[in-house]
Amino acid sequence: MNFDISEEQELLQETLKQYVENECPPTRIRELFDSGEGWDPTFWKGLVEMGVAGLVVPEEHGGAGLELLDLALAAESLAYGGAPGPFFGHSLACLAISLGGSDAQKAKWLPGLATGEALGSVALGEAGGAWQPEQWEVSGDGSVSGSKICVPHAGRADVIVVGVAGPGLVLVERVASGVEVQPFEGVDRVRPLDTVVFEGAACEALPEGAAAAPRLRDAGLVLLAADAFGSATRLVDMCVEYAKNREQFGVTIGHFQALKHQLSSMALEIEPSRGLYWYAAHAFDHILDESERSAAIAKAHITDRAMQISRDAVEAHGGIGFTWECDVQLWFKRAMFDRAFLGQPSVHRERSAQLAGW
Amino acid sequence: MNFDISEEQELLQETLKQYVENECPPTRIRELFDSGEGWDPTFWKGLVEMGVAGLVVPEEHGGAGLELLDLALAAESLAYGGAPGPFFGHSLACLAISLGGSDAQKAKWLPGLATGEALGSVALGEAGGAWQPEQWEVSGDGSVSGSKICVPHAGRADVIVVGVAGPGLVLVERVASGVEVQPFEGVDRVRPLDTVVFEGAACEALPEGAAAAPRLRDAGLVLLAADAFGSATRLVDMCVEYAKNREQFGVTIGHFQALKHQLSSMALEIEPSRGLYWYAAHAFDHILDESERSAAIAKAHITDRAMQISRDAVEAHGGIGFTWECDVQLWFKRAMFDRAFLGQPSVHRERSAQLAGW
Amino acid sequence: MDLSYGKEYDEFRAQVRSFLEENWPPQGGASRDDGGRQFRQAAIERGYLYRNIPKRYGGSEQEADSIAAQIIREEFGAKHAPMEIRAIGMMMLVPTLLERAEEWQKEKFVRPTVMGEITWCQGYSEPGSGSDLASLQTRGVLEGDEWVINGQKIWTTSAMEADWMFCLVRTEPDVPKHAGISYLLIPMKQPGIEVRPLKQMNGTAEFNEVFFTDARTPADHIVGQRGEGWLVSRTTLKHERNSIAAAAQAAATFQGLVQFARDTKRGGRPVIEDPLVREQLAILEGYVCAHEYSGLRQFTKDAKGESPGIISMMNKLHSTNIGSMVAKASLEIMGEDGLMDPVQTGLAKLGVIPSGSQAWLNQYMYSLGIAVAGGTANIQRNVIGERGLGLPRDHYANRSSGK
Amino acid sequence: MDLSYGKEYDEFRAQVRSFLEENWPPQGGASRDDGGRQFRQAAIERGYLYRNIPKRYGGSEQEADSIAAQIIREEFGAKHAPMEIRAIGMMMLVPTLLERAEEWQKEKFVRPTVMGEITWCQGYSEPGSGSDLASLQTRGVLEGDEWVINGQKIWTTSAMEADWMFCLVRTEPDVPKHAGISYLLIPMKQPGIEVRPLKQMNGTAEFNEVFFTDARTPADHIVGQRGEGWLVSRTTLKHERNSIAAAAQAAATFQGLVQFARDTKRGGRPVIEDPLVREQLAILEGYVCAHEYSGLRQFTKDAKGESPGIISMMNKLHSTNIGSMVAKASLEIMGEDGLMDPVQTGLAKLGVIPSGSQAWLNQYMYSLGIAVAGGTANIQRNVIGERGLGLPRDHYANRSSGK
Repeated sequence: MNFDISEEQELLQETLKQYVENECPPTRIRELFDSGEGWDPTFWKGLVEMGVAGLVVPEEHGGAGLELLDLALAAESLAYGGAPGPFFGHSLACLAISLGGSDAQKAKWLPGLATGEALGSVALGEAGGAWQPEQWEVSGDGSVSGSKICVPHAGRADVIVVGVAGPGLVLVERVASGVEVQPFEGVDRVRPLDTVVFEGAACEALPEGAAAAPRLRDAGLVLLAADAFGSATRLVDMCVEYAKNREQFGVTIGHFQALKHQLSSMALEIEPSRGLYWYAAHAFDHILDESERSAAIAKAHITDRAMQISRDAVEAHGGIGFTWECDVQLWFKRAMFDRAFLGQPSVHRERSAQLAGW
Repeated sequence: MNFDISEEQELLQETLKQYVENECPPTRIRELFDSGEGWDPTFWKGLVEMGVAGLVVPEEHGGAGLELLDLALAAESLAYGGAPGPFFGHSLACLAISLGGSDAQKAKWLPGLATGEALGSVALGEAGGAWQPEQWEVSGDGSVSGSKICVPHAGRADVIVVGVAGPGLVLVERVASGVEVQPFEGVDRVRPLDTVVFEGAACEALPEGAAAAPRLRDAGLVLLAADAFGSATRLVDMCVEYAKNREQFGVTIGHFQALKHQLSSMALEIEPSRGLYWYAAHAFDHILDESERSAAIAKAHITDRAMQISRDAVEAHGGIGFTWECDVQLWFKRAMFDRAFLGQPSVHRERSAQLAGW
Repeated sequence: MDLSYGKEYDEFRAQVRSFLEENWPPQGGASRDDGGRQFRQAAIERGYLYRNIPKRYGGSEQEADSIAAQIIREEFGAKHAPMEIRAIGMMMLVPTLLERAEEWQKEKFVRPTVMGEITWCQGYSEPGSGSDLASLQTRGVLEGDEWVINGQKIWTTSAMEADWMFCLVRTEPDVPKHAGISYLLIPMKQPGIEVRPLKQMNGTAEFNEVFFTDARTPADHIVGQRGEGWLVSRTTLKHERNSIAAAAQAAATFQGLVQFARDTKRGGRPVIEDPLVREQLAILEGYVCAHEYSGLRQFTKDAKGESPGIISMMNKLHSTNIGSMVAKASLEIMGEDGLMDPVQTGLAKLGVIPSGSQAWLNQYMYSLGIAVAGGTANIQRNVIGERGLGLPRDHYANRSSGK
Repeated sequence: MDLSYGKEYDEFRAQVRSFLEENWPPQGGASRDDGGRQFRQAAIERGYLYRNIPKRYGGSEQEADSIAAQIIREEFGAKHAPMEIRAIGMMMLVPTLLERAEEWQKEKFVRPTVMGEITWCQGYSEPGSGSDLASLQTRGVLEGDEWVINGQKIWTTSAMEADWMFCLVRTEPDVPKHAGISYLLIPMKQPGIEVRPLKQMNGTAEFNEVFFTDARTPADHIVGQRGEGWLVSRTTLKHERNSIAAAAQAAATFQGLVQFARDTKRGGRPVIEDPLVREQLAILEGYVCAHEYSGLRQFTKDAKGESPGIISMMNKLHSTNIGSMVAKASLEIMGEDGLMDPVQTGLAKLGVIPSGSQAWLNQYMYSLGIAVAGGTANIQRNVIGERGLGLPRDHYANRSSGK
């Protein structure tokens, strides 16, 4: 019985945290926020060199061949640091091709994705809250037509895994004709999103796409939960730090019992949920019959908690917490992304209720 | 514009509060709790002498001819004191006959009910959460058959207004054959309830019973809201009192900011809702098209708040708050009654949503 | 209980109506500005505006009558007629001047402020002095016949536009903290003052920081004596409180939220059909109605000249709580629109009901600003607990003298 | 991450199984009590029970191994075989004695306590000393060769049945409060002690009040020195923590709640089909799973000999919060059954999953008792904030020395 991560995994987390802290401190994140770029090629290059782009790509295709748990741990650390860039969409694209692709497709795309020469993304959402595979209406028989919303950094991706009715998942090259990328002004400026409109764009179905589509969704839910966990713990740490330094009435405000208890409650809301995303990630690779439900529970619970903690964090900082200059907003907006992407918490609670046969 | 009660109404409240405080202090309530009697003839007689039994009975039938607001204000004061007895069921019976009865029925019953010579009650609930008139299945055409649950002090009532399918409301005399009263062990021991099983019991329909039934329900909702408001404010007052007297670490515990804020939050949860029951009671007599919805909102909101405050009050008293000896339990259980009787809050929230056309 | 205003006010309402009939909108070719100015003047002469301001300073000097004031608001509002200028100078400074200032100060400042000819901003909060306001550090030193001011203020609304600031400044550094503060009136348009907008997380900037570097104001531009500033700043004049408006605003916002749930579709169906959303809205409606009726209760008490009691200490926190519930419900309703950037909609403003997801997103973040702007919730809870429930004073606040 | 116990424990589990195979249930005509006693003795000899108790006091004196302990619990539990007596004497007193007592005291008390031959109750809390336990007032005066004790204790579980009480008593009235307390062992069956059951709001009585009127115990029945009682009472022995069991209990209660929602009908349909109930249960499940996995994390850390960190300070409050959410959900599910008196069902107990409305009502009230029993929530929040997050110490608690 070992409900814990390994030393290698701890090292991965520590290394990534250090890297983000050094290479992309809040001052730099803020520059990206202000510029609207949401993309720091040098920062991503560094991650690529650390092997992050290919964490879950099988070793025979040049990746590290790790599991979803490793990917989720990386997501937590990157979120804690507030890291910008395409990690989320790219990782899901790697997973989709690994899970559902033909040998030829894997051989064609995975090596480049693993080394970061190519960038991948996933197009899952459709308007009106249609995030789940069974809700997709975009058609993908031979060619793709229809609109996908909230596609991470679609404008820079080389290949996009598109969720479609029927075959489930298809590959589309961004430069193909019939692919139009419309920038979307998203809330989290370090993880930009686009709307992608397909009009008869050439595509190639993943042979196992229909089975891989819900798996891909589950992996996405776990990564969002991990990201929200990292964001929430960062916010709690920021509040504690602030309470230890800010003085009013001649003492640091951490002396005030009301605030102290608010901070305790925030920590209590998030810390115990760490195991939720660990377990869901572990189940994805090892306990298949609990994978779907545990991913839904983790996403619903953690992203809800993170959103509430974000609001509490503003309050714990007083007026300054509400300003653009205060770092709270950077993670607040990250939490908003994590909460809404792939469907809000109540959607996944009802899914988990159904999966439990309630 | 006068969103306030009159001096006469203030006096009524004050008089009743004083009466309960003098004649039925917590020590006496506790005796009734322990004895399981739930009935103090002397105490009720005093209320009767003050005219409380006939508050809403028209003057021509010997009552005070007041409005639902006066009745609700009385309910609040009685609840604040923790008063035992049949006020709730008796008052609703008076209202039902006033609203739906024929002249003959009024002449026959109201004078005795107003003077307290006769005791009335109402049988509204049926098993499985069927509290609302449109859900009633007990038949009342000519004679009554079926079971009604949670009938206040049915064993002592002379006349019971029974909610039935079809005619809506019928009068049954408790001594009639085919009426069996089965005591029910209720949570609030000063307002005992019975199950009443009718087997072809003789009855007399109220001519306006079908229209009066939902009105009667609305009046009941308002009285429960008022009762819960009185209970909750009493609990808050008890907690504040305790915090001002109990010492730990060399100071009264009211010094601790965390507790202070909990008490502030409790007060904030209940005090602003006073107007909800005032308005609903006023609307019952004066703004008919808002009466049904405002009664539903008042009942849902206030009884929910009171239940939460009851739990908070236990916590604010520490371990002692959980004991039989502590007075908290007396009002805690009153709040449980108010919350569940006539349907729990979520039922009335959905009703109010439908009434609003959502 | 009577929800009409009573017969005795029927005639008053009729008078107000006929006044409006005659005077608004302005006849002939008067420009909107000129027309407004003339209309206001006429309304003042009839006793309809600036009712608590003495005539000699431009007001109409009426007996306090909350019902009359409410009728005026209703009728003027229905006709979109100009009302009082509700800027901070009018709301906060004028009562203070009337109570505390020297005659020449009243003459110089009250009438132009009332008339909107000069505008004000408030200089109280500092970066290091939030809930513990009396610890403020901005220094004023008397040099010859001028105060020389150095320091920084924050959360200053309208600092860009304002002509003057009423400002708390530490002028007596050697006495205990509350006793060392003076209340100065400082001209904003001078080289020693720099105003920087303070951008909020929703991308807009409604507040500013104000930096003083040897800023100056004449020695006699002080209200009250040196070191009396703290007391002066606590002055409030009895006036006709508008306790209905804030609650009505909450009700209007709530109706906007219901509309948002009707208009938003998920899976092709209006979100308002979702049982979870219905329940959330219904819970919220309980609070909103309670808030509205509490407003009416306070209004009634005010009109009777009675104290509304503890309920008047609860308004801010209650409305903050409602704001927070509204925000959460809106996020639930908007679904994946929560991924949008709120900035594009521009200003969120009190009094404007949002429409559409982005506006509600803006509201979502803005509600946080409201929560912290009106004194943080914890300060409000202290007030309810201590002044409302009579619990003992806070240990730390106790240690600082005064306040 | 590996949710099995690992190959290295497969053989150990096989050994435990074969031991059980041979020894439980007892062969031949042994009575249940005798059989249980013999079985326990055999299990101790094999090192399966009382693993942290030295052999000379009746234990099996094993190296701490949380996984082995868990396997034993699982296998013994599956066979309903007798386990350790988990009474308060075993859990709280024995570790203290082993660490702090004189040899003759260990010899006299440890083995019979371990074997269940003498039972204990705890005398810490007093009516006036709850969170501020060190302010306790029960007095002990040495008269000749006996302590004479006067005062009152409260919240004393099993006081009716217990043979002895381990008790904090103020023996040095003239020194600061923590320094004046001694740790005494007092026989319960004596004229100077009166036990009164303390009835709870749900009608049951799991606690007692204990009154001392010149109660007596020998002078040498003190653990540690005079005035060291506070320190002695803080002693905890390193042992195999059972962090899985509590979380598993929460999960089992939750499953019972789901079953309750399946079984309860409203309008003829199972309540579990109500979207509001589903949502409430699903929210709750998030907390319950988080609690369970946190237990597994702590279990793992314990097994590795590493500190679990802040999470170990959160267990009580997290489980109290869950209890409160369970209670609310149960009330929502039971509908008008909330009008019933909970008393009829008799004892609510930890470890027993309620079934039916009255049992859930009992649970509803009982959950309040749990909340206040384990130290009030506010104390827990202080601990998380101060020891967990490193925030400054509470001002009032700070003023009392020690603790």
